[in-house]
Amino acid sequence: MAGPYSAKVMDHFMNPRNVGEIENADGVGEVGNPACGDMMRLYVKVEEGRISDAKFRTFGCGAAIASSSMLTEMIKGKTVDEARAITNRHVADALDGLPPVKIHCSVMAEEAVKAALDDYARKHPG
Amino acid sequence: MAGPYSAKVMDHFMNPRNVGEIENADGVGEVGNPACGDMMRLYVKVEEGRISDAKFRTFGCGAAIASSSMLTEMIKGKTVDEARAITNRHVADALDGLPPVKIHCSVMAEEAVKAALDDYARKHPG
Amino acid sequence: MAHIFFDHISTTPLDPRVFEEMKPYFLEWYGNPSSHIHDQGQAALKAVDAARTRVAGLIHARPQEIVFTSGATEANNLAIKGAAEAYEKRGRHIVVSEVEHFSVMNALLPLRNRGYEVTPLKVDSDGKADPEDVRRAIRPDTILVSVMHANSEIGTIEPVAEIGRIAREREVLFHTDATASAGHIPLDVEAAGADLVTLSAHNFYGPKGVGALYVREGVRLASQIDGGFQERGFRAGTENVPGIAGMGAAAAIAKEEMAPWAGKLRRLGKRLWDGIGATVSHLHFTGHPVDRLPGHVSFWVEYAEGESLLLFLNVHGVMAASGSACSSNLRGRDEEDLVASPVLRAIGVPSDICTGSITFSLGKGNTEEEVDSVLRVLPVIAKRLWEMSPTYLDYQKQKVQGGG
Amino acid sequence: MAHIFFDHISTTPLDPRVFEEMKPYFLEWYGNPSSHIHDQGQAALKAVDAARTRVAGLIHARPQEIVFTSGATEANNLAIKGAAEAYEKRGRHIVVSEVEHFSVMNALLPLRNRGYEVTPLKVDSDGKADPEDVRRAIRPDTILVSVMHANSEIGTIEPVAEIGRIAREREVLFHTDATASAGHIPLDVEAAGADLVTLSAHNFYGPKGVGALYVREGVRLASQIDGGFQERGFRAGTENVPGIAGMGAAAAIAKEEMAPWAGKLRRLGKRLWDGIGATVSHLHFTGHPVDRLPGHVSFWVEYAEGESLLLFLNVHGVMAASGSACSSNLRGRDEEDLVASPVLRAIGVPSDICTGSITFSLGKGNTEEEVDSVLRVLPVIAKRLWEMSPTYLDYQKQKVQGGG
Ligand SMILES: Cc1ncc(COP(=O)(O)O)c(C=O)c1O
Ligand SMILES: Cc1ncc(COP(=O)(O)O)c(C=O)c1O
Repeated sequence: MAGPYSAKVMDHFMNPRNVGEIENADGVGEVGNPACGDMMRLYVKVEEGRISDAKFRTFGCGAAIASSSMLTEMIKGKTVDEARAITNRHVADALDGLPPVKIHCSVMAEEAVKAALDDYARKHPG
Repeated sequence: MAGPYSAKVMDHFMNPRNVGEIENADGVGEVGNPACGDMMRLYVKVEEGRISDAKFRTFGCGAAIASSSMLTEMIKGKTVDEARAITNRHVADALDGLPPVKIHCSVMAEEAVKAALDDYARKHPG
Repeated sequence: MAHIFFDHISTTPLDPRVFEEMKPYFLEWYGNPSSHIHDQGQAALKAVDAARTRVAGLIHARPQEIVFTSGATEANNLAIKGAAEAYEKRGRHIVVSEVEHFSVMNALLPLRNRGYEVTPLKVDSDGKADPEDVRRAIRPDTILVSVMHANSEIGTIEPVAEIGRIAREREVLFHTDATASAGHIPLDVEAAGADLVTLSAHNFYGPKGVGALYVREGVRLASQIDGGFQERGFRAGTENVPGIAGMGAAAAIAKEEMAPWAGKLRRLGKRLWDGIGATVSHLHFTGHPVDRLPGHVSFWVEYAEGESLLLFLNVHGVMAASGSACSSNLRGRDEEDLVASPVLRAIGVPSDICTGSITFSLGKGNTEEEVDSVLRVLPVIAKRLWEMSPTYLDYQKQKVQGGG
Repeated sequence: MAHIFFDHISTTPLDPRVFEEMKPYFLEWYGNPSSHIHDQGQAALKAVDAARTRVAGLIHARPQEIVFTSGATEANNLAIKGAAEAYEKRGRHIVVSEVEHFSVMNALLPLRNRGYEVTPLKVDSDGKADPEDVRRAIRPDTILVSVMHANSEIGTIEPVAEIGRIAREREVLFHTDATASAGHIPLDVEAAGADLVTLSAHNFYGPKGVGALYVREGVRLASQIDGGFQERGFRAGTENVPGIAGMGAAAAIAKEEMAPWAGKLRRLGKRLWDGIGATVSHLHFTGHPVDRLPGHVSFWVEYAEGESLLLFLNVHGVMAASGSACSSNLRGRDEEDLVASPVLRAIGVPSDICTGSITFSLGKGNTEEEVDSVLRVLPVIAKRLWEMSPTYLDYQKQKVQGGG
């Protein structure tokens, strides 16, 4: 039985990539709120304008965890500008789709990367 | 399968007793109205204050036909006063009961005998 | 004894193939579709979604336009009350034919009590509504027109496509109750111009306890059974999963086999119609002679009462319905139920003789032999009742006098 | 893989004996009870009447006080809206506990829109309503008090007998929703002083698509589904005959076997409760520790979200429910559904952590081995989610700082 999610979502939920923290991360983004059922914290390391590493911790449903995991895979190796261009749609598509009411989880992923890169920009002005 | 009616009702419906007319009846009673779904015509012959014969014709449902048949059986041999004392309850009980919404059919039987005896009284004053 | 079921308009036997498709959802996959986070619930949800697609297919709708209900009565209530309440601001006037089922007519009562106005549409002596009457009845404050697809009592098929076109021109919602017709004759929600369509599974060899309302995308309805968020908010309550799966299976089978069924039923129906007409005197057919449900033969017999006819038929193993309310008045409200049916009154049958109406409704399992059996017993039964009837006696005496 | 169904509160597997009693009414006796003039209809009517007697027996009612519906949601709607409309002249005030199911709460919405007033009753931290609050809430214009018999999410059994007594003293109708409790713990309509009681077949090993409302003799209700004259005018529509027969069979079995079932479930429930309490940290049980449904174990885990817990449990073959709305929000109205459940809010669980609530509801088929399996996997799953959670990380850092 497939459950409500695609096989891709279930794979990323059960075997999430890049769970953890980055000590002295170049940028950290936190979005969501446990009271609303999900919260994501994204850590990025940026080297020469490229995201060299990404890790996350997420409190949330299956789609939230899978979106976080997929997002970290997608941004690693990308330039900051390329990463900023990632939309929730890209994340959802990469997961072979999300149920309509779970789209907000991919939105959270999009917002997390923007928040982390905003943090990076603040810490590394110019 | 017994159907909605008791075995007694079905017996009197399928093998009604005393169907027909009495030529020169001493009393004829007609009650009901085809527009309301049933109509009964009862003929009685009275000899020495006793009902010596009774016949009926009825247009109506199973309960109406069975009540008519049962009534004729019940009044035969009775005195006029005894026959007048017959109530719808007696008819229904003799049929082993009627469904609640069919009670009016036994009422029709009660009214028919009263009507026939009224007619008899009119025709044989004093 | 014979067991000749000629009362398919009241309900149909479940198709054994439908039962097979329902079975897994009783003992094995018994989950609640709302608990679809786990395998049991997920299996149930998939079954409901698959059935939705199949039911939609029967009437050329989209799956998301199908709302499952507990049956046709609930679907009619949801259509009428739900639309009336949702479009109350636009107006409070509704147009319905005068031959609608009780579940449409009585759903209007609480609305009337709240100030809605209802314009009844007359039908002709064959039971047909006139689309031009619909045009005339529509007012600026009209929000809904409801005319059934086919009448269960007299079999007449209504001109829904023309009525739907007029309703659409005037931007009024059109509801059609297809309880008696769906699965038996083609129905395309586009061609019919219908915004709301009532369907009932047990009328096309599916299970009792499940029906559906087609709700055209964009049409609003006030839900009538409130609670959890099932059926996209149109109808709350844990889904009847085996029932819904059964309705889906029945819809798929009907779509496939409707044409051969109808061919057979038209043949049997004609044999019955012609045979009765030839052998039973004082008989009057009801409903449209051509535009009628396949295998549906309805009529009334003078000087005979409906229930007595049905009882005698049943004694011979023949099961049928009476158009008069009499046949079901064993649990009626009171004696008023004994009067002739509103449909027969609407087509002008005199109320003092129409209590003897009969509806034979054939199904895909009936045979020529069964028709011939009925043709043998019906004249005998009619004669027997006439001989007991005071009205028949009077008629004969008059005839003699008239002749003499 | 394991198939451990611990979600009996959402629905129960059909008892195979119940299915056997339903079967004849699918293929063999498929008649419509309204067509009881013939054998097919008569068989159907008899089945419905027999089921009515059996369902009445379960709650010590009389057969004529049972109205069959399509389920608990419809029964709750009929009770609330039906009583409100029928007794409108007496008053327009209703008292309900704040932990009622959506099918009670949302049935009140259209009434509120029409000017009815609703007083919610607070519950304590175990989820219990206080009968004295009911006494205080009743006003001269109060027509109805509705407090459920047992809460499905947290298992708490409400003091319905005391509430019923107070309602009766004040001559106010008392409705209790016994969806979660009927067939599991004794319920006597006299002892409970109940005028209206909601029952659901699929919650006690009967079929989906059928429920009942007990309506005390003499109590009036405005029918909510109008049409033909079925169910003594309380509820129109062709009866779901196999479903009703199934509900009757399930009621008869439950009446007979309820006591041994409850004994077993209390044992298994205690084993699960004690085991979880001993092995999972950051865990908080919900509901009353003693006055609760047998085999019902509900709790929330800090730093873990409900849907993720359920998904992982399901991967291990364990099927359960989350008390938070989250578990069913895949088809919710919008993101607001993501908030914690009203019941958990009512018992004072802080909304930022209670999304991790779980309800294990055991059934008569569950075993000790299954309980032990769950006791093995749950701590592992919780740990796994904590390790992914930013809130757990923060908690641990604080602890270290606090300790250092
Ligand atoms: C035309 C029509 N509509 C609606 C209904 C109601 O169907 P149900 O009793 O299955 O809810 C009937 C039932 O005979 C019908 O004939
Ligand atoms: C207490 C309670 N009442 C009513 C209902 C509604 O039941 P159904 O969805 O079967 O109509 C539920 C369902 O979970 C419930 O738990």
